[in-house]
Amino acid sequence: MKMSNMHSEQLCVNMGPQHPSTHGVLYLDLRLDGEEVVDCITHIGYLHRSMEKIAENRTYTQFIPFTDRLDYVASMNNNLAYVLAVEKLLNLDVPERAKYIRVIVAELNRIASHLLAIGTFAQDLGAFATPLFYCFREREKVIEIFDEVCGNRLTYNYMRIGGVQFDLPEGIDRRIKDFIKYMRPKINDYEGLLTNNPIFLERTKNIGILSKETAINYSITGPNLRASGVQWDLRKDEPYLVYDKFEFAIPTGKNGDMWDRYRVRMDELSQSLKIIEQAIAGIPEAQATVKAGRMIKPAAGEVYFRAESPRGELGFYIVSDGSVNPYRLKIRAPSFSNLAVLRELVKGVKVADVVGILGSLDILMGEIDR
Amino acid sequence: MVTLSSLIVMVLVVSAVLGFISASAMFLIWWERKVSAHIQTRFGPMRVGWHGVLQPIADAIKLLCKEDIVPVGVDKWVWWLAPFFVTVPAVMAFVAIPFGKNLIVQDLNLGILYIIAITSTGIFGIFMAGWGSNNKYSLLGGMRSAAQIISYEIPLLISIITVLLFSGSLSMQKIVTAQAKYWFILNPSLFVAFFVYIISATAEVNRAPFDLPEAESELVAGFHTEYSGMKFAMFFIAEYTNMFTISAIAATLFLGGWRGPLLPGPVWFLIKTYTIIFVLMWVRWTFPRVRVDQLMGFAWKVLTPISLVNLIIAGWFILK
Amino acid sequence: MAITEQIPGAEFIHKLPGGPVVLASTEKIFKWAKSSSLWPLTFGLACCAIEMIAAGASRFDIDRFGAGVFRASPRQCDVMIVAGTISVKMGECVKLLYEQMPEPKYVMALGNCAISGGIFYYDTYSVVKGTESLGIPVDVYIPGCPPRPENLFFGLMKLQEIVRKERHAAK
Amino acid sequence: MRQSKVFELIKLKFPQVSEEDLTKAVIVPQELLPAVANYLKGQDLSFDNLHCITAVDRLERIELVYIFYSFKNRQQAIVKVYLPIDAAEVESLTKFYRSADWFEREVYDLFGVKFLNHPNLARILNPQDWKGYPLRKNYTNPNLIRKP
Repeated sequence: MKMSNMHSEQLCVNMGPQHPSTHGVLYLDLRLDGEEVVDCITHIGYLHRSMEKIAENRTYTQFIPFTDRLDYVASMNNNLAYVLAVEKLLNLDVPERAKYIRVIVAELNRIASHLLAIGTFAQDLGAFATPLFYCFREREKVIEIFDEVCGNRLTYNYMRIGGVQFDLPEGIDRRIKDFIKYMRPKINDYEGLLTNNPIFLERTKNIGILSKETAINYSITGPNLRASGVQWDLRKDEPYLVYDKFEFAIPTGKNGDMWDRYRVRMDELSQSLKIIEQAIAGIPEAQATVKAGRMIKPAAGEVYFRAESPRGELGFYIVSDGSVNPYRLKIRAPSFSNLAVLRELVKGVKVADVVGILGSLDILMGEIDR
Repeated sequence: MVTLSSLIVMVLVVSAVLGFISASAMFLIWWERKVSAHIQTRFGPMRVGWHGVLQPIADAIKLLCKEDIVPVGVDKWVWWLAPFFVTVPAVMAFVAIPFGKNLIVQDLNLGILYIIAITSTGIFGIFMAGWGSNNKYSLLGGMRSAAQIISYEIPLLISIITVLLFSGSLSMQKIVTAQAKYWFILNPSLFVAFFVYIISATAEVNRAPFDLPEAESELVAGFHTEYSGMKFAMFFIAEYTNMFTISAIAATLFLGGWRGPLLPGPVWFLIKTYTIIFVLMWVRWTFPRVRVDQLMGFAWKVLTPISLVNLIIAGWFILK
Repeated sequence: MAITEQIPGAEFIHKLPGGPVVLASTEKIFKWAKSSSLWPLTFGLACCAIEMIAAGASRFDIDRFGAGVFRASPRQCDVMIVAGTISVKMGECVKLLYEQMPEPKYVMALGNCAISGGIFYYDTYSVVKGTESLGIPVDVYIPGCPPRPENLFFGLMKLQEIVRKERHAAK
Repeated sequence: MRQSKVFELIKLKFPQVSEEDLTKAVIVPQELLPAVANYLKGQDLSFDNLHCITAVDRLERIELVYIFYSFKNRQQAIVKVYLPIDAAEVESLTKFYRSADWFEREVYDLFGVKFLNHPNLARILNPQDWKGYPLRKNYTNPNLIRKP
C-alpha cells in the first residue's frame, strides 16, 4: 500500500494568537492529517489599531510617528515612504543632503530588519536562540547609530516633510564606517553558522516553493518576489531619492524556496552596506531641511507612492481635500500580500515547515493589521 | 529476608542516589544556562549567588510553591501519573551505573540490558503526558516522541551489541574491566558505534537537534504544555537525569568508565560524563532542528544500516 | 494565606520553641526564590515585543536576573509582560492567557499602549485602553513608547522588590 | 507607456469608460469592471499584478480604487469604480487576480462594499460580529474617542 493512500482523522490545531513563532499575534487554523498540513486558514486583525482612521484626524506631520509603528522593525523606511508620498503630493523637492541622509538611515534600517528576519527564521527552524542573538548583537550596533542620530531605539520619527528632523551629528560618518568594517566579516559568520549547515539545507531547500507566476499574481513584493526570480527592485526600477547614483546589484533567487528567500536577504545585507559606503562618501555639505511649515495644506488631489521597504513595496495612497488632514490615507503594506500566499505554500508540508515558511516570508503583524 | 541493617543501608544508598540525582540535575540546568549564555555572548544568571549558582535552587523552590493547575478535560489518572512514569525510570537506571571501582549500587550481571530496558519505559510517561493533557500540541508531541524513541532504539541497541561483542559481558563493571588495555573508542569499529550511539541517544532523550516532542517553535512546549509547578519540574529533572544517564553509559561503554591515571575513579567518571554532556549542549545551541520525516528517515535509512554493517564487520573481526 | 501554613504540621511547628523563627525564615526563602526566578511568558503583541527580545538578547541579557527563561506555555510562567497594543479582537485572548497562568502570577504593562492605549487612545475604534480595562491587575507599569530594555530591567527589579515585600509568599 | 495611453487603449475597447479630471484615473462603470480587468490582464496590456485595492468614502458615493501593475511593461494603471453608498456592490476580481482575495475582504470589512462571487467574503481585520464599517465617515463607536 502506498503511503499517500493512508489518511487519518483530520486534526484541527489552532496556532496562535499567542504562539512562540507566529511573529506577533497571528492566528493559523491548521488542519492536519497526521503531521501533514491539509489546509491552513489565516486569521489576522489581532493587532488592528485603525491607523487609517487615525490618519483622517491628524495633520500630515502628526501622522509621521504613527508610521513608525506600522513596521516597527524598519521604522525609517516607513517614515521615508510616507514623507515621500506627502512630498509628491506637495510637489516639494528636498535638498540633496537630506536625500543622502535618508538613503543612509533607510539602508541601515534595512540591515537591522534583515538581521532580525534571518535570526527569527533560524529560530523558527529550531536553532534555538543562538543565531537570533547573534543577529541581535549586530542589530544593536545599528540601533546605537540611530540612537545617536535621533535619540530613539525603535521608533525613530526622524523624517520630516521637507527633509529630516536633525542633521547628522558630528562624527557619525566615522561610526558608520566602523560599522561597515565590523559588519562585513560578521556576514561570513552567519554563512558559517547557517548557510552550509546540512540540517539547515535539508530543512530549507525545495520547501515552500513560490513560483514566479504565483508570486506576481498574489502581488508579492520585496525579497520574497526577488527570491522567486523576478528582478524587481523599486530602488533600481523606479529610483527615488538618489538611488540612481549608486551602484548596487539586485540579488535574485531561482526556485523561490525557503533557502532562496534566506539567500536573497543575506545578499541584500552586503548590497546595503555597499550603498551606505557610497552614500557616506558622496554626501554633500548643505542644508538638510527645507521649511515646509507645521500645517501643511496640499491642494486637493490624490497620490500613490510606493517605496522599497525591507519587506517589500510599502505604498501610501493619500487623498487630499485641501484641508490640513488627509481625507483618506491607505497604507498598502507589503506583508499583507506576502502573508496571503501562506495558505497556498503550506498545503502538503509538515507542521514544522509551516513555521519555517512563515519565518522565511518575514511578515510583521504591525503592518498587516495596521 | 530483609534485616534491619540491610534496610538502613538500602535507605542510605537510595537517599544518596536521589541526592546525587537532584544535585546533578540542578548543576546541569545551571551549567546549560551558562553554556548557552556564553555561546550566545551573554552571561546567563549572575544575580543569584556567585555567577548564579543558586539559580536552579531558586527555580526549584519557586516551582514547588506554584499553583498546581489541573486543566478541565484532562484524563485525570493518566495525567497525574505521567510525570512519575517519566521520573522513576530515570532514577532507576542509576542502580547499574558504575561510578567507581566499588561505587555501584548493584552490579547486575545484566546491567546494560537493565538500563536500556528501564530507560525505554520513560516513553510511557511522555506518551501518557501527551495523551492525558487533552491538548493537541501535547498529543502531537507525545506521538512524535513515541515514533522517535522506537525508531532510535534499534541503532542504539545494535551499537551497544557491538560493544558487547568485545566485552563479552553485560555487566557494567565487566565492561569497564574489559577496557583495561585500551578504551573501546580506539577500536575502529567501536568508534563508529560510538557515534551511532551518541546520535541515537541524543534522539532518545529528546535533545536538539532531535527535540521534536517539545519543539518550542512548533508545539509551544510539546508534551508538557499543560503541566505547571512541580509536575513540570519533574519533567525537567527527568530530562537532565536522562541526559546524565546516556552520557554515563557512553563514558562506561566507550571511554573506559571510571578508569584513568592519577585521579580517583569517580572523578574520571564524572569528567568523561560531563564532557559528553558538554558536547550535547554545544550541539543543542548550534544546530537547527530536523523535521519529523527527516528524523525517521535518518534513523531507518542511515543509522540502522550503518550500525548493522558495523556489527557484522566487528563480528568478523572477532571470529577471525 | 501564607505558604508556610500549607506545610503539613505547620501549626505544630509554630508551637515548638524556635518554630516561628523556622517558619519565618522558610517564608523568606520562598520569597527569595520567587523573586529571583520570574519566568516571563513568550508573548509579544506589538512594537514593545522587539524591545523585549532585545532585553533578552546578548547586549542586555535579562537572564542575569534569572528571568531569561521565556516559556511559551502560560502554565509554566510567573510573569506576563504585556508588550504592546491590545486590540479589541485580542483582548479576550489576553484575558484567557492571564487566567491560564498558575498563581502566584504577576503582570507587567510594558509600554504606553499596555498602560493606557498610548498614542492609540484617541480616534481608534479597535484598541483597548490599557491592560487594566480588561480587568487584569497590573503590578508594574513601564512607560515609554517603546521603553528601552534598561527600563524593562528597572521594572523587573521593582517587581522583585514587590515580591520580596509581599506579606505572604503565596499571593 | 503613460497612464493616458492606457486610458486610450481601454477607451477604444470600452467606450463607456471616462477619465477623472484631477487624477487621470480611468473611471469604469461598475458592471464593466470584470470585463475591463480581463482586458487589462490580457495579451494587449498584460497587467499581471493587481497591486492594491482600496476605497474612499465620498459621502454620497464610494470610490473603489484599483491599482494595477504590469511587470512586463513597467507600467501602472489606476482604475476607479464609483459605487452608490447605499448599494455598494461590485463583481469580485478574485478569478483574475488571487491578490484580490484579501484586498477585497479588507475593503468589505472597512467600507462595507459587497464583492459578488467572492469565495469567502468575511471580515478580515475586525471580529466577525463587528457592527458597522469603521472607515466610513459617519461611523460611530463608543470606543472611538475624538481627540480634543
